[in-house]
Amino acid sequence: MTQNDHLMTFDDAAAMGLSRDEWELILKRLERTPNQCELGIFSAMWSEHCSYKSSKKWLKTLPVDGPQVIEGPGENAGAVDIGDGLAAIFKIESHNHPSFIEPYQGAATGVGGILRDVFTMGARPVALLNALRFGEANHEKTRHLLGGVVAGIGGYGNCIGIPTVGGEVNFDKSYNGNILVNAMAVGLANSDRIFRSAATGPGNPVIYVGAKTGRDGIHGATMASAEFSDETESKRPTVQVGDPFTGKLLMEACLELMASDSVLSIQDMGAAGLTSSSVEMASKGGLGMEIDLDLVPAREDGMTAYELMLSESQERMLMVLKPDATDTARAIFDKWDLDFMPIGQVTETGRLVLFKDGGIACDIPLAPLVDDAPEYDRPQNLVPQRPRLASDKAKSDKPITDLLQSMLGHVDLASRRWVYEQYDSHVMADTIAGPGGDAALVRVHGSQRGLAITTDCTPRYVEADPETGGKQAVAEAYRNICAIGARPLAITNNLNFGNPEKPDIMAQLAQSVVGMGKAAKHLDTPVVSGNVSLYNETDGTAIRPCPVVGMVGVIEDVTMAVGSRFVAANEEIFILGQDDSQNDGWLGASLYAAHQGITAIYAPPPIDLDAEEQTGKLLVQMIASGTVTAAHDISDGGLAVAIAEMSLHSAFGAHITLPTSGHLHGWAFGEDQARYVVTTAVGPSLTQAAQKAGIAISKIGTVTSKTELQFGDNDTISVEELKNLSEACLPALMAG
Amino acid sequence: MQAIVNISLKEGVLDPQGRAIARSLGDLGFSEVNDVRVGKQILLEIDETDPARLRQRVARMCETLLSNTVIEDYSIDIADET
Amino acid sequence: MQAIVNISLKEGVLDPQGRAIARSLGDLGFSEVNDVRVGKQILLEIDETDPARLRQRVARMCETLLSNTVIEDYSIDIADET
Amino acid sequence: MTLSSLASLRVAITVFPGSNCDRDMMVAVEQLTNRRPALVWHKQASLDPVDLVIVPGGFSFGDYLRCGALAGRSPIMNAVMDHAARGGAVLGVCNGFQVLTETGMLPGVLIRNAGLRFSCRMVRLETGETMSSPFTQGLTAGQSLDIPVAHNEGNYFADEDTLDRLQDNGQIAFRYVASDAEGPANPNGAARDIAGILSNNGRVMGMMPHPERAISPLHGSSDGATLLSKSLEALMS
Ligand SMILES: Nc1ncnc2c1ncn2[C@@H]1O[C@H](COP(=O)(O)OP(=O)(O)O)[C@@H](O)[C@H]1O
Ligand SMILES: [Mg+2]
Repeated sequence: MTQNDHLMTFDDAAAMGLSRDEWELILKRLERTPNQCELGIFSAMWSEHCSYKSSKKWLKTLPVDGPQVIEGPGENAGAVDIGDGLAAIFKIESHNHPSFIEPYQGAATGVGGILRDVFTMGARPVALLNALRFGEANHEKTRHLLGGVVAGIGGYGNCIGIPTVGGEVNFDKSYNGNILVNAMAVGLANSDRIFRSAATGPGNPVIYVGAKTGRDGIHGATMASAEFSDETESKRPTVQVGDPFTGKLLMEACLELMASDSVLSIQDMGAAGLTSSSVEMASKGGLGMEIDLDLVPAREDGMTAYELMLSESQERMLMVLKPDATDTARAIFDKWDLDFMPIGQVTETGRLVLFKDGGIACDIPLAPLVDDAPEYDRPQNLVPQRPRLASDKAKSDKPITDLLQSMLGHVDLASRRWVYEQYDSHVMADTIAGPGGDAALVRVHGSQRGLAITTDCTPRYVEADPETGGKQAVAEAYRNICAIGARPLAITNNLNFGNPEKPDIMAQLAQSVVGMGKAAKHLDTPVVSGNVSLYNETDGTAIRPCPVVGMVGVIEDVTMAVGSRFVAANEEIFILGQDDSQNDGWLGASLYAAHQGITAIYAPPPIDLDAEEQTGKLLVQMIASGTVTAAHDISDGGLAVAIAEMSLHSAFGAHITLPTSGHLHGWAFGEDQARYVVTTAVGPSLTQAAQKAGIAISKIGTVTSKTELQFGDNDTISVEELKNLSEACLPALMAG
Repeated sequence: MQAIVNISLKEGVLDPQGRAIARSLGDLGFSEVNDVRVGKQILLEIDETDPARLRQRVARMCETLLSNTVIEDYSIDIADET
Repeated sequence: MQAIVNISLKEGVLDPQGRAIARSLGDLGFSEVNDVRVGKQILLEIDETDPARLRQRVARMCETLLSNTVIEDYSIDIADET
Repeated sequence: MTLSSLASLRVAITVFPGSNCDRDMMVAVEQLTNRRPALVWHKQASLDPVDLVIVPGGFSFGDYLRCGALAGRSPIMNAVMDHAARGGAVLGVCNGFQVLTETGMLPGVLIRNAGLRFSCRMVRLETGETMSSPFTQGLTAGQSLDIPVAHNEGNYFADEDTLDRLQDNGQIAFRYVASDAEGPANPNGAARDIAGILSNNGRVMGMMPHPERAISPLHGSSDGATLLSKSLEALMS
């Protein structure tokens, strides 16, 4: 019998977010009524955030295997082989709700959390990225949220000394009341020195390390699994405060300890803190665990068992050590001035037993926490077929350069410099290409090898057609990796959606995962880790669906990579993936259409996975052989925007030949997929290679030493002018 | 008139800065220091002659901008108030 | 006992943060705000029962660590001091 | 000057909890001298004899209280001050510069960037007309160097008398000047565009930009390698 006499009722369970069925199931499994601590543990483990109850059915359909995969989903982060006996270990994670409540700390702790997931595996983190979505630029909260989130991301990453090398920021009114803050971390480890979380060896000591436990963020996993309303804003739990300084010490101490031969298993305390770490370690090992909560280093007096188990205080880890390694380990944590406390042991019982104040505070079987976690096949509505938008319907009489000015000067496309200059993007001195290009490129320390990393998603497309949008997120990430000359390896994903209990939202979730899976399988970029963030709604309005893809690729020699800027006058400009006959383009769900005020939803550009694969592979070869000197994938804003972006930060301009018939704006701004703009000094070799590979190619112009963009003979703008518009936008917004 | 706003972290909210300072003070030989918490002090020079109204306005400033009530508490001192 | 150390920027030292806050307050409609200066408030919990000695020790802490006398002034409040 | 001769140079790099450019600096120096510098932990109260101590960048002690303040009072800094008092050379970069001002080894203080934001980007420095110093004697006055900054508190501040004195004595080692990189020349509002200063005797230098992040064309500039290797060569002779 547990000591806590105050037994729970269904009302208590409901307040913790459990349904009637879930409550009944707990009673059945326990064969008695739980106390507060026990119920808290069930509710956390069965929360959407920890159990993936709405998404699991669909996540299982994702491809997770491949010769490059060392560790797929299921551990703290995924791991892929990058050659030389090294593994890239990476994951992305959301901190949407906390960042809306307290943008600086919410974003900072998001970065801290994802870094712990990566170094828990024994990897030294080498790069951070982030995918952000804010409300409309002129919404009253946007400035405050953008400023706070960016400062928070920088605040944590800069201090801990991991470069933030890339990411994305977009604005849309559907995020007015629910921003998205997704952080991705990538680390490196020796392939044969990867640490996992399954507890081993009954009798082995369970050790708590890091910062002390306080009453912060109690039951955060449950908060992340509920919709926002004015009511929840008032009963929200205290947000956690990040401490990057302690985070840095914890990272160094853990990596130092892992280099010795002491650690059997290790798990960070992320969502649901001590609960999820102890439950996951024990259950993955098929064992049990006993913890004396009186030994847990606490920051405050009088914390209850419930509070200790559900606190989400930051910078903490749980480890199982070899029995004779405790002294070695303690010395390391002492050196770094961190708490180190044996708090329990691994058992054979298959139960989680917690002691407090001399009694038993919790004694529950582990199996139901994990195996009986509910899994729902939630109903979906049929996704409506969207019509194709005829280019004529989006017609404007303006010259291309006028549209370029308004598009590049708009928050949708303007320079992100205001954001990324707040991130230390080159600490560790291995950043070869930081923010501002297609994929980031980070050298493997002490070698010529490089990791290419990107995050991508186009919510417009996902909203219009979830399956195509899911595919497109993978395809665009794939293109970004190929565009610098790297070979795509694998992905992580962050599925940001509204309330899955609504059939329309469930359809977005399910169908975009289907699309993502198809693309990942076809492009041989398996999913090795990820995160799901649901209930992104405020007062019943859901966000635009945003299944973010983070992709990692590898390049053998970083000196062979190319950027997206023009590099030399008189080089020829080609479109790879399009032939001379094309004189129109896909404007449905395009940025151009949005800027023409078209609000009806049209079909997004279709994805041809064969074309993506073939074109990407050819481009990587052409970069490796030195044939292609600069490359940029065509995405938001189409061809014209891609060309403009290639000139903006170069010392060159371009002269572009226009099609003589067809729909000029469709051609210039259409967002047809599987295309790149590339430059070369040896046009014939490139055309020949493309023809041989069966890839469409079309010469569209020449790089000029005159810093002007010339579209045909009568439509010209200075690069400087465009650049000023692009650079001025975010600073002006933030200056208010 | 002058108003002083003192902003401190709510009880229970981690104060990493305070902890680091406490530890350094200990290392420097100030072993009598048990705990340190760090807050902000904001001095406002305001065109307003009525203390009651001033207090009200400053409270509004605290709620809208100066303090983040999720993690911080604030208190207001009005110099010439009786 | 408790000691409170208030640290403020010396006169003449630019306070960009204060200026930015003043501007934001203006933007938010608090046009009566003339000037804002931001300082720190450090609360120390100290094992010491004699207020005079406490003040002396805290002054030492300020000189050695808590304030940078190139740009900052400090003042000490002792809660139970008469 | 050949590598092997630089290899007899003894360089130590201080490490505080929260330092994060210590490794980068070590790699840069090792690449230039062929000899790995010693890393010295903050709790160490003495230094073996060395030719140069480098206080690296990062967020020592989380930059809590004031940047560089807690590190400035650590045991190792007492040893570094002794080393400097004996005429030893000391280079502080970024957080290291902040630490040196906190100890009083260099005048003034580094306050929050005028823009109130962290600033990470390439800047251009111009070498000043300086007094004799190992850190500038291999460079010519007016020589420009492209080296990145990454800091939140790089806004150099001192009273006017101090600034005049620095200028008159030739203690202003580097100033920010305009370049074709995006943004204003001075990234942080520093008084008189000061990016780096020398001590009274020229043996101690603090600078905000990170030379260790500009040691190969892959970094976008090798000017940091120029600065470091000239300094090391000067210390050799
Ligand atoms: N969308 C997804 N796609 C693939 N794997 C996922 C996805 N969401 C979560 N996972 C995997 O499920 C596991 C649990 O994730 P999570 O609960 O976020 O871990 P943590 O406790 O470290 O925060 C991880 O291995 C994660 O990579
Ligand atoms: Mg984890």
